[in-house]
Amino acid sequence: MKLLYFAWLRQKIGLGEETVSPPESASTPTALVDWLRTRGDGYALAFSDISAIKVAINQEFASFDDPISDGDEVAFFPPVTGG
Amino acid sequence: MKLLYFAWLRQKIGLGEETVSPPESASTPTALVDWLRTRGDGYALAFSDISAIKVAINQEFASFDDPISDGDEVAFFPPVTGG
Amino acid sequence: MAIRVQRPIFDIGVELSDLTADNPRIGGLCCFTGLVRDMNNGDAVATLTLEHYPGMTHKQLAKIEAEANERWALEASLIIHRYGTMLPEEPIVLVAAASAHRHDAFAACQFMMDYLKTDAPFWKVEDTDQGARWVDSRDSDATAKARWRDRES
Amino acid sequence: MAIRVQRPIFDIGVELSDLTADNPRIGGLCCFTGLVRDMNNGDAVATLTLEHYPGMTHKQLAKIEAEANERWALEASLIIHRYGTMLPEEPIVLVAAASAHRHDAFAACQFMMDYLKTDAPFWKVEDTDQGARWVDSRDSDATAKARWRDRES
Repeated sequence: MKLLYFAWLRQKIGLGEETVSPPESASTPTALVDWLRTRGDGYALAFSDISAIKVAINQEFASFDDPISDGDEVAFFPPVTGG
Repeated sequence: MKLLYFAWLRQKIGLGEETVSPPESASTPTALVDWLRTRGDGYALAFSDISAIKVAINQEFASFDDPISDGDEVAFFPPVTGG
Repeated sequence: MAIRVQRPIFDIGVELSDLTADNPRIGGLCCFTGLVRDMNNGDAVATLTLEHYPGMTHKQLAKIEAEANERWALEASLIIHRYGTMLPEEPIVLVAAASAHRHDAFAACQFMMDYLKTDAPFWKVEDTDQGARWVDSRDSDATAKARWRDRES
Repeated sequence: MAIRVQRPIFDIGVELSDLTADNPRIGGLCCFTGLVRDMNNGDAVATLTLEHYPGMTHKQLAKIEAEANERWALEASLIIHRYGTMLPEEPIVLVAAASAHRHDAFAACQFMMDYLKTDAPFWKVEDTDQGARWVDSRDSDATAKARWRDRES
Protein backbone atom coordinates (compact mmCIF):
# COMPACT_ATOMS: atom_id res chain seq x y z
CA MET A 1 0.00 0.00 0.00
CA LYS A 2 1.37 3.38 -1.04
CA LEU A 3 1.02 6.15 1.54
CA LEU A 4 1.51 9.88 0.96
CA TYR A 5 1.74 12.70 3.50
CA PHE A 6 1.51 16.41 2.75
CA ALA A 7 2.16 19.75 4.47
CA TRP A 8 2.67 19.52 8.25
CA LEU A 9 1.88 15.80 8.27
CA ARG A 10 4.84 15.26 5.95
CA GLN A 11 7.02 17.39 8.21
CA LYS A 12 5.99 15.66 11.44
CA ILE A 13 6.38 12.17 9.98
CA GLY A 14 9.61 13.16 8.26
CA LEU A 15 8.81 11.72 4.83
CA GLY A 16 6.37 12.39 2.04
CA GLU A 17 5.82 8.94 0.68
CA GLU A 18 6.32 5.31 1.68
CA THR A 19 5.16 1.83 0.76
CA VAL A 20 3.89 -0.20 3.70
CA SER A 21 2.36 -3.60 4.38
CA PRO A 22 -0.13 -3.00 7.18
CA PRO A 23 -1.94 -5.88 8.92
CA GLU A 24 -5.18 -7.04 7.32
CA SER A 25 -7.11 -5.37 10.12
CA ALA A 26 -6.13 -1.98 8.62
CA SER A 27 -9.09 -2.10 6.25
CA THR A 28 -10.13 1.57 6.59
CA PRO A 29 -8.13 4.80 6.93
CA THR A 30 -9.18 4.94 10.61
CA ALA A 31 -7.73 1.48 11.27
CA LEU A 32 -4.67 2.27 9.17
CA VAL A 33 -4.01 5.39 11.25
CA ASP A 34 -4.29 3.33 14.46
CA TRP A 35 -1.54 1.08 13.12
CA LEU A 36 0.57 3.99 11.83
CA ARG A 37 0.53 5.64 15.28
CA THR A 38 2.43 2.65 16.67
CA ARG A 39 5.27 3.17 14.19
CA GLY A 40 6.95 6.08 15.96
CA ASP A 41 6.60 9.43 17.70
CA GLY A 42 6.40 11.37 14.43
CA TYR A 43 3.38 9.34 13.35
CA ALA A 44 1.76 9.60 16.77
CA LEU A 45 2.20 13.39 16.67
CA ALA A 46 1.00 13.75 13.08
CA PHE A 47 -2.12 11.66 13.71
CA SER A 48 -2.90 12.91 17.23
CA ASP A 49 -6.06 14.71 16.08
CA ILE A 50 -7.72 12.91 13.20
CA SER A 51 -10.44 15.59 12.94
CA ALA A 52 -7.81 17.99 11.57
CA ILE A 53 -6.87 15.62 8.75
CA LYS A 54 -8.32 14.74 5.34
CA VAL A 55 -7.82 11.49 3.50
CA ALA A 56 -7.79 10.64 -0.21
CA ILE A 57 -7.97 7.11 -1.61
CA ASN A 58 -6.56 6.70 -5.10
CA GLN A 59 -6.45 10.50 -5.54
CA GLU A 60 -10.10 11.08 -4.65
CA PHE A 61 -11.37 12.63 -1.39
CA ALA A 62 -12.62 9.81 0.84
CA SER A 63 -14.00 9.12 4.29
CA PHE A 64 -12.01 7.56 7.14
CA ASP A 65 -14.53 4.69 7.09
CA ASP A 66 -14.11 3.83 3.41
CA PRO A 67 -12.59 0.44 2.59
CA ILE A 68 -8.91 0.30 1.55
CA SER A 69 -6.85 -2.61 0.32
CA ASP A 70 -3.32 -3.48 -0.65
CA GLY A 71 -3.05 -1.85 -4.10
CA ASP A 72 -4.53 1.48 -3.00
CA GLU A 73 -2.79 4.84 -2.80
CA VAL A 74 -3.80 6.51 0.46
CA ALA A 75 -2.92 10.14 1.15
CA PHE A 76 -3.24 12.08 4.41
CA PHE A 77 -3.14 15.87 4.57
CA PRO A 78 -4.54 18.93 6.35
CA PRO A 79 -7.46 20.89 4.82
CA VAL A 80 -6.25 22.46 1.59
CA THR A 81 -5.20 26.11 1.41
CA GLY A 82 -4.47 26.82 -2.27
CA GLY A 83 -5.95 29.51 -4.45
CA MET B 1 -32.46 75.76 -21.84
CA LYS B 2 -30.05 73.26 -23.36
CA LEU B 3 -31.60 70.02 -24.65
CA LEU B 4 -29.79 66.85 -25.66
CA TYR B 5 -31.11 63.78 -27.48
CA PHE B 6 -29.36 60.42 -27.76
CA ALA B 7 -29.64 57.18 -29.73
CA TRP B 8 -32.92 56.79 -31.66
CA LEU B 9 -34.34 59.98 -30.17
CA ARG B 10 -31.47 61.87 -31.77
CA GLN B 11 -32.13 60.13 -35.08
CA LYS B 12 -35.89 60.74 -35.08
CA ILE B 13 -35.54 64.39 -34.09
CA GLY B 14 -32.63 64.85 -36.50
CA LEU B 15 -30.27 66.63 -34.12
CA GLY B 16 -28.39 65.81 -30.95
CA GLU B 17 -28.40 69.13 -29.20
CA GLU B 18 -30.25 72.44 -29.27
CA THR B 19 -30.88 75.49 -27.12
CA VAL B 20 -34.56 76.41 -26.75
CA SER B 21 -36.71 78.95 -24.94
CA PRO B 22 -39.86 77.04 -23.98
CA PRO B 23 -42.89 78.78 -22.42
CA GLU B 24 -42.85 79.17 -18.66
CA SER B 25 -45.46 76.43 -18.40
CA ALA B 26 -42.78 73.90 -19.39
CA SER B 27 -41.65 73.58 -15.78
CA THR B 28 -41.17 69.79 -15.77
CA PRO B 29 -39.82 67.34 -18.37
CA THR B 30 -43.41 66.12 -18.95
CA ALA B 31 -44.59 69.65 -19.77
CA LEU B 32 -41.47 70.31 -21.82
CA VAL B 33 -42.17 67.18 -23.91
CA ASP B 34 -45.77 68.36 -24.51
CA TRP B 35 -44.36 71.58 -25.93
CA LEU B 36 -41.62 69.80 -27.93
CA ARG B 37 -44.21 67.55 -29.61
CA THR B 38 -45.75 70.66 -31.22
CA ARG B 39 -42.45 71.55 -32.87
CA GLY B 40 -42.60 68.99 -35.70
CA ASP B 41 -43.21 65.42 -36.81
CA GLY B 42 -39.76 64.25 -35.71
CA TYR B 43 -40.41 65.40 -32.15
CA ALA B 44 -43.92 63.92 -32.15
CA LEU B 45 -42.51 60.59 -33.31
CA ALA B 46 -39.56 60.62 -30.88
CA PHE B 47 -41.80 61.44 -27.91
CA SER B 48 -44.83 59.32 -28.89
CA ASP B 49 -44.27 56.88 -26.00
CA ILE B 50 -42.79 58.62 -22.98
CA SER B 51 -42.61 55.36 -21.01
CA ALA B 52 -39.80 54.24 -23.33
CA ILE B 53 -37.70 57.32 -22.51
CA LYS B 54 -35.40 58.36 -19.67
CA VAL B 55 -34.60 61.93 -18.69
CA ALA B 56 -31.55 63.48 -17.07
CA ILE B 57 -31.42 66.97 -15.59
CA ASN B 58 -27.97 68.53 -15.36
CA GLN B 59 -26.39 65.15 -16.10
CA GLU B 60 -28.20 63.27 -13.34
CA PHE B 61 -31.03 60.78 -13.81
CA ALA B 62 -34.30 62.52 -13.01
CA SER B 63 -38.06 62.03 -13.00
CA PHE B 64 -40.44 63.51 -15.57
CA ASP B 65 -42.10 65.39 -12.70
CA ASP B 66 -38.92 67.07 -11.43
CA PRO B 67 -38.73 70.88 -11.73
CA ILE B 68 -36.68 72.38 -14.56
CA SER B 69 -35.79 75.95 -15.32
CA ASP B 70 -34.03 78.05 -17.88
CA GLY B 71 -30.38 77.37 -17.10
CA ASP B 72 -30.81 73.58 -16.93
CA GLU B 73 -29.37 70.96 -19.26
CA VAL B 74 -32.11 68.43 -20.00
CA ALA B 75 -31.31 65.18 -21.84
CA PHE B 76 -33.73 62.62 -23.27
CA PHE B 77 -32.67 59.10 -24.23
CA PRO B 78 -33.78 55.46 -24.34
CA PRO B 79 -32.76 53.03 -21.55
CA VAL B 80 -28.98 52.63 -21.66
CA THR B 81 -27.34 49.62 -23.30
CA GLY B 82 -23.61 49.94 -22.63
CA GLY B 83 -21.27 47.44 -21.01
CA MET C 1 -9.74 54.44 -8.27
CA ALA C 2 -9.74 55.26 -11.95
CA ILE C 3 -12.28 55.90 -14.71
CA ARG C 4 -11.48 56.13 -18.38
CA VAL C 5 -13.86 56.76 -21.28
CA GLN C 6 -12.04 56.40 -24.56
CA ARG C 7 -12.29 55.52 -28.22
CA PRO C 8 -9.09 53.44 -28.63
CA ILE C 9 -8.85 49.77 -27.82
CA PHE C 10 -7.15 48.86 -24.53
CA ASP C 11 -4.83 46.05 -23.50
CA ILE C 12 -6.33 44.04 -20.63
CA GLY C 13 -2.97 42.67 -19.50
CA VAL C 14 -1.36 46.10 -19.30
CA GLU C 15 -4.35 47.59 -17.47
CA LEU C 16 -4.45 44.82 -14.84
CA SER C 17 -0.72 44.88 -14.36
CA ASP C 18 -0.77 48.68 -13.83
CA LEU C 19 -3.68 48.33 -11.43
CA THR C 20 -1.96 45.91 -9.07
CA ALA C 21 1.64 47.13 -9.44
CA ASP C 22 3.49 47.92 -6.19
CA ASN C 23 0.58 46.95 -3.97
CA PRO C 24 1.48 43.81 -2.01
CA ARG C 25 -1.71 44.18 0.05
CA ILE C 26 -3.74 42.82 -2.89
CA GLY C 27 -4.63 39.14 -2.48
CA GLY C 28 -7.37 38.92 -5.10
CA LEU C 29 -8.15 40.65 -8.37
CA CYS C 30 -11.42 40.15 -10.22
CA CYS C 31 -11.97 41.59 -13.66
CA PHE C 32 -14.70 41.50 -16.26
CA THR C 33 -14.45 42.39 -19.93
CA GLY C 34 -17.36 42.79 -22.30
CA LEU C 35 -16.58 41.92 -25.91
CA VAL C 36 -18.33 42.53 -29.24
CA ARG C 37 -20.12 39.36 -30.43
CA ASP C 38 -20.54 38.63 -34.14
CA MET C 39 -24.18 37.53 -33.73
CA ASN C 40 -27.08 39.04 -31.79
CA ASN C 41 -30.71 37.93 -31.81
CA GLY C 42 -29.93 35.58 -34.67
CA ASP C 43 -28.38 38.14 -37.03
CA ALA C 44 -24.76 38.61 -38.03
CA VAL C 45 -23.22 41.76 -36.57
CA ALA C 46 -20.54 43.45 -38.72
CA THR C 47 -19.78 46.34 -36.36
CA LEU C 48 -21.05 47.69 -33.06
CA THR C 49 -21.08 51.44 -32.41
CA LEU C 50 -21.41 52.96 -28.97
CA GLU C 51 -22.73 56.48 -28.49
CA HIS C 52 -22.54 58.15 -25.11
CA TYR C 53 -23.40 61.35 -23.23
CA PRO C 54 -19.94 62.80 -22.55
CA GLY C 55 -20.93 65.22 -19.79
CA MET C 56 -22.73 62.51 -17.84
CA THR C 57 -20.72 59.35 -18.52
CA HIS C 58 -17.66 60.06 -16.41
CA LYS C 59 -19.80 61.33 -13.55
CA GLN C 60 -21.97 58.19 -13.52
CA LEU C 61 -19.05 55.79 -13.74
CA ALA C 62 -17.24 57.63 -10.94
CA LYS C 63 -20.37 57.39 -8.79
CA ILE C 64 -20.60 53.62 -9.40
CA GLU C 65 -16.92 53.11 -8.58
CA ALA C 66 -17.19 55.26 -5.44
CA GLU C 67 -20.17 53.25 -4.21
CA ALA C 68 -18.29 49.99 -4.77
CA ASN C 69 -15.39 51.39 -2.75
CA GLU C 70 -17.78 52.34 0.05
CA ARG C 71 -19.40 48.90 0.15
CA TRP C 72 -16.25 46.79 -0.03
CA ALA C 73 -12.66 47.10 1.19
CA LEU C 74 -10.92 47.58 -2.14
CA GLU C 75 -7.23 48.17 -2.71
CA ALA C 76 -7.77 49.27 -6.31
CA SER C 77 -10.57 49.61 -8.84
CA LEU C 78 -10.88 50.51 -12.49
CA ILE C 79 -13.57 51.12 -15.09
CA ILE C 80 -12.64 51.63 -18.75
CA HIS C 81 -15.47 52.05 -21.27
CA ARG C 82 -14.98 52.61 -24.98
CA TYR C 83 -17.20 54.46 -27.44
CA GLY C 84 -17.18 54.64 -31.24
CA THR C 85 -17.23 51.78 -33.74
CA MET C 86 -15.85 48.35 -32.89
CA LEU C 87 -15.42 44.99 -34.59
CA PRO C 88 -16.40 41.57 -33.23
CA GLU C 89 -13.93 40.24 -30.61
CA GLU C 90 -12.90 43.78 -29.60
CA PRO C 91 -13.27 44.66 -25.89
CA ILE C 92 -15.92 47.26 -25.04
CA VAL C 93 -15.54 47.61 -21.30
CA LEU C 94 -13.17 46.57 -18.54
CA VAL C 95 -14.16 46.56 -14.88
CA ALA C 96 -11.71 45.42 -12.22
CA ALA C 97 -11.61 45.30 -8.42
CA ALA C 98 -8.69 44.26 -6.23
CA SER C 99 -8.86 43.49 -2.53
CA ALA C 100 -7.09 41.59 0.23
CA HIS C 101 -9.55 38.71 -0.13
CA ARG C 102 -11.46 37.31 -3.06
CA HIS C 103 -15.01 37.88 -1.88
CA ASP C 104 -14.75 41.67 -1.93
CA ALA C 105 -13.06 41.64 -5.35
CA PHE C 106 -15.75 39.43 -6.92
CA ALA C 107 -18.68 41.27 -5.35
CA ALA C 108 -17.37 44.75 -6.19
CA CYS C 109 -16.60 43.80 -9.79
CA GLN C 110 -20.05 42.31 -10.37
CA PHE C 111 -21.71 45.27 -8.61
CA MET C 112 -19.91 47.77 -10.85
CA MET C 113 -20.91 45.85 -14.01
CA ASP C 114 -24.55 45.53 -12.90
CA TYR C 115 -24.80 49.26 -12.15
CA LEU C 116 -22.93 50.26 -15.28
CA LYS C 117 -25.44 48.29 -17.37
CA THR C 118 -28.35 50.41 -16.12
CA ASP C 119 -26.76 53.72 -15.06
CA ALA C 120 -23.99 54.56 -17.54
CA PRO C 121 -25.28 56.60 -20.50
CA PHE C 122 -24.11 54.45 -23.41
CA TRP C 123 -26.22 53.23 -26.32
CA LYS C 124 -25.34 50.47 -28.76
CA VAL C 125 -26.27 50.38 -32.42
CA GLU C 126 -25.49 47.23 -34.40
CA ASP C 127 -24.72 47.15 -38.07
CA THR C 128 -26.25 43.78 -39.05
CA ASP C 129 -27.02 42.00 -42.30
CA GLN C 130 -30.62 43.20 -41.68
CA GLY C 131 -29.47 46.83 -41.46
CA ALA C 132 -28.56 49.07 -38.53
CA ARG C 133 -30.59 48.77 -35.35
CA TRP C 134 -30.45 50.10 -31.82
CA VAL C 135 -29.92 47.42 -29.20
CA ASP C 136 -32.82 47.12 -26.76
CA SER C 137 -32.20 47.27 -23.04
CA ARG C 138 -32.72 43.99 -21.19
CA ASP C 139 -35.10 43.57 -18.25
CA SER C 140 -32.55 41.20 -16.71
CA ASP C 141 -30.16 44.13 -16.30
CA ALA C 142 -32.60 46.02 -14.09
CA THR C 143 -33.16 42.83 -12.09
CA ALA C 144 -29.42 42.29 -11.68
CA LYS C 145 -29.02 45.81 -10.31
CA ALA C 146 -32.02 45.52 -8.00
CA ARG C 147 -30.47 42.50 -6.28
CA TRP C 148 -27.82 44.75 -4.73
CA ARG C 149 -30.29 47.12 -3.08
CA ASP C 150 -31.34 44.66 -0.41
CA ARG C 151 -28.04 43.19 0.52
CA GLU C 152 -24.96 44.41 2.29
CA SER C 153 -22.43 42.61 0.12
CA MET D 1 -11.35 23.97 -21.34
CA ALA D 2 -7.81 23.96 -20.04
CA ILE D 3 -5.99 23.17 -16.78
CA ARG D 4 -2.36 23.97 -16.08
CA VAL D 5 -0.35 23.24 -12.93
CA GLN D 6 3.04 24.83 -13.17
CA ARG D 7 5.94 26.34 -11.29
CA PRO D 8 6.71 29.36 -13.57
CA ILE D 9 4.92 32.65 -13.34
CA PHE D 10 2.25 33.33 -15.99
CA ASP D 11 1.21 36.46 -17.88
CA ILE D 12 -2.46 37.24 -17.27
CA GLY D 13 -2.81 39.33 -20.43
CA VAL D 14 -1.39 36.59 -22.66
CA GLU D 15 -3.53 33.91 -21.04
CA LEU D 16 -6.77 35.88 -21.42
CA SER D 17 -5.96 36.88 -24.96
CA ASP D 18 -5.26 33.25 -25.91
CA LEU D 19 -8.46 32.16 -24.21
CA THR D 20 -10.77 34.45 -26.16
CA ALA D 21 -8.89 34.53 -29.50
CA ASP D 22 -10.92 33.69 -32.60
CA ASN D 23 -14.17 33.21 -30.70
CA PRO D 24 -16.61 36.01 -31.62
CA ARG D 25 -19.37 34.23 -29.68
CA ILE D 26 -17.83 35.47 -26.41
CA GLY D 27 -19.63 38.50 -25.00
CA GLY D 28 -18.25 38.41 -21.46
CA LEU D 29 -15.05 37.25 -19.82
CA CYS D 30 -14.62 37.08 -16.05
CA CYS D 31 -11.28 36.29 -14.50
CA PHE D 32 -9.89 36.06 -11.01
CA THR D 33 -6.25 36.11 -9.94
CA GLY D 34 -4.96 35.29 -6.48
CA LEU D 35 -1.76 37.12 -5.55
CA VAL D 36 0.81 36.73 -2.79
CA ARG D 37 0.33 39.35 -0.05
CA ASP D 38 3.26 40.67 1.97
CA MET D 39 1.35 40.48 5.28
CA ASN D 40 -0.87 37.77 6.77
CA ASN D 41 -2.39 37.67 10.26
CA GLY D 42 -0.30 40.69 11.19
CA ASP D 43 3.10 39.31 10.23
CA ALA D 44 5.33 40.21 7.29
CA VAL D 45 5.52 37.46 4.68
CA ALA D 46 8.83 37.18 2.81
CA THR D 47 7.88 34.25 0.56
CA LEU D 48 4.96 31.90 0.10
CA THR D 49 5.55 28.29 -0.92
CA LEU D 50 2.84 26.04 -2.33
CA GLU D 51 3.10 22.27 -2.06
CA HIS D 52 0.65 20.06 -3.94
CA TYR D 53 -0.31 16.44 -4.60
CA PRO D 54 0.66 16.04 -8.24
CA GLY D 55 -1.36 12.89 -8.95
CA MET D 56 -4.54 14.42 -7.58
CA THR D 57 -4.25 18.11 -8.44
CA HIS D 58 -4.92 17.98 -12.16
CA LYS D 59 -7.78 15.53 -11.66
CA GLN D 60 -9.49 17.76 -9.08
CA LEU D 61 -9.08 20.94 -11.10
CA ALA D 62 -10.41 19.22 -14.23
CA LYS D 63 -13.44 18.02 -12.26
CA ILE D 64 -14.15 21.56 -11.01
CA GLU D 65 -13.82 23.01 -14.51
CA ALA D 66 -16.04 20.28 -15.98
CA GLU D 67 -18.75 20.94 -13.41
CA ALA D 68 -18.65 24.68 -14.17
CA ASN D 69 -19.08 23.87 -17.86
CA GLU D 70 -22.05 21.64 -17.05
CA ARG D 71 -23.75 24.30 -14.92
CA TRP D 72 -23.23 27.27 -17.23
CA ALA D 73 -23.04 27.85 -20.97
CA LEU D 74 -19.35 28.66 -21.30
CA GLU D 75 -17.45 29.38 -24.49
CA ALA D 76 -14.07 28.95 -22.79
CA SER D 77 -12.62 28.29 -19.35
CA LEU D 78 -9.19 28.12 -17.81
CA ILE D 79 -7.55 27.26 -14.49
CA ILE D 80 -3.83 27.84 -13.96
CA HIS D 81 -2.36 27.11 -10.53
CA ARG D 82 1.28 27.52 -9.59
CA TYR D 83 3.32 25.64 -7.00
CA GLY D 84 6.77 26.29 -5.55
CA THR D 85 8.10 29.44 -3.90
CA MET D 86 6.70 32.87 -4.74
CA LEU D 87 7.31 36.47 -3.74
CA PRO D 88 4.71 39.05 -2.69
CA GLU D 89 2.78 40.50 -5.68
CA GLU D 90 3.30 37.34 -7.75
CA PRO D 91 0.15 35.62 -9.09
CA ILE D 92 -0.64 32.20 -7.60
CA VAL D 93 -3.76 31.21 -9.50
CA LEU D 94 -5.78 32.33 -12.52
CA VAL D 95 -9.36 31.26 -13.09
CA ALA D 96 -11.29 32.51 -16.12
CA ALA D 97 -14.68 31.86 -17.68
CA ALA D 98 -16.01 33.28 -20.95
CA SER D 99 -19.61 33.16 -22.12
CA ALA D 100 -22.09 34.89 -24.41
CA HIS D 101 -23.47 36.89 -21.45
CA ARG D 102 -21.91 38.20 -18.28
CA HIS D 103 -23.96 36.32 -15.70
CA ASP D 104 -22.63 32.89 -16.74
CA ALA D 105 -19.05 34.16 -16.86
CA PHE D 106 -19.21 35.71 -13.36
CA ALA D 107 -20.99 32.75 -11.77
CA ALA D 108 -18.73 30.11 -13.33
CA CYS D 109 -15.56 32.00 -12.38
CA GLN D 110 -16.64 32.42 -8.77
CA PHE D 111 -17.84 28.80 -8.60
CA MET D 112 -14.46 27.52 -9.82
CA MET D 113 -12.57 29.64 -7.27
CA ASP D 114 -14.83 28.58 -4.39
CA TYR D 115 -14.43 24.88 -5.27
CA LEU D 116 -10.71 25.21 -5.88
CA LYS D 117 -10.28 26.68 -2.39
CA THR D 118 -11.68 23.54 -0.73
CA ASP D 119 -11.07 20.74 -3.26
CA ALA D 120 -7.70 21.35 -4.93
CA PRO D 121 -4.84 19.69 -3.01
CA PHE D 122 -2.52 22.66 -2.44
CA TRP D 123 -1.00 23.74 0.86
CA LYS D 124 0.58 27.09 1.62
CA VAL D 125 3.52 27.65 3.93
CA GLU D 126 4.55 31.23 4.69
CA ASP D 127 8.06 32.34 5.49
CA THR D 128 7.37 35.18 7.95
CA ASP D 129 9.44 37.27 10.30
CA GLN D 130 8.08 34.93 13.02
CA GLY D 131 9.42 31.87 11.14
CA ALA D 132 7.80 29.46 8.69
CA ARG D 133 4.20 28.42 9.30
CA TRP D 134 1.52 26.50 7.48
CA VAL D 135 -1.47 28.59 6.53
CA ASP D 136 -4.69 27.44 8.21
CA SER D 137 -7.76 26.72 6.13
CA ARG D 138 -10.61 29.20 6.56
CA ASP D 139 -14.13 28.23 7.57
CA SER D 140 -15.41 30.90 5.19
CA ASP D 141 -14.08 28.84 2.27
CA ALA D 142 -16.26 25.85 3.17
CA THR D 143 -19.23 28.22 3.54
CA ALA D 144 -18.54 29.80 0.15
CA LYS D 145 -18.51 26.37 -1.49
CA ALA D 146 -21.66 25.22 0.32
CA ARG D 147 -23.65 28.13 -1.11
CA TRP D 148 -23.44 26.55 -4.58
CA ARG D 149 -24.99 23.24 -3.54
CA ASP D 150 -28.49 24.60 -3.16
CA ARG D 151 -28.70 26.81 -6.17
CA GLU D 152 -28.85 26.27 -9.86
CA SER D 153 -26.68 29.19 -10.90
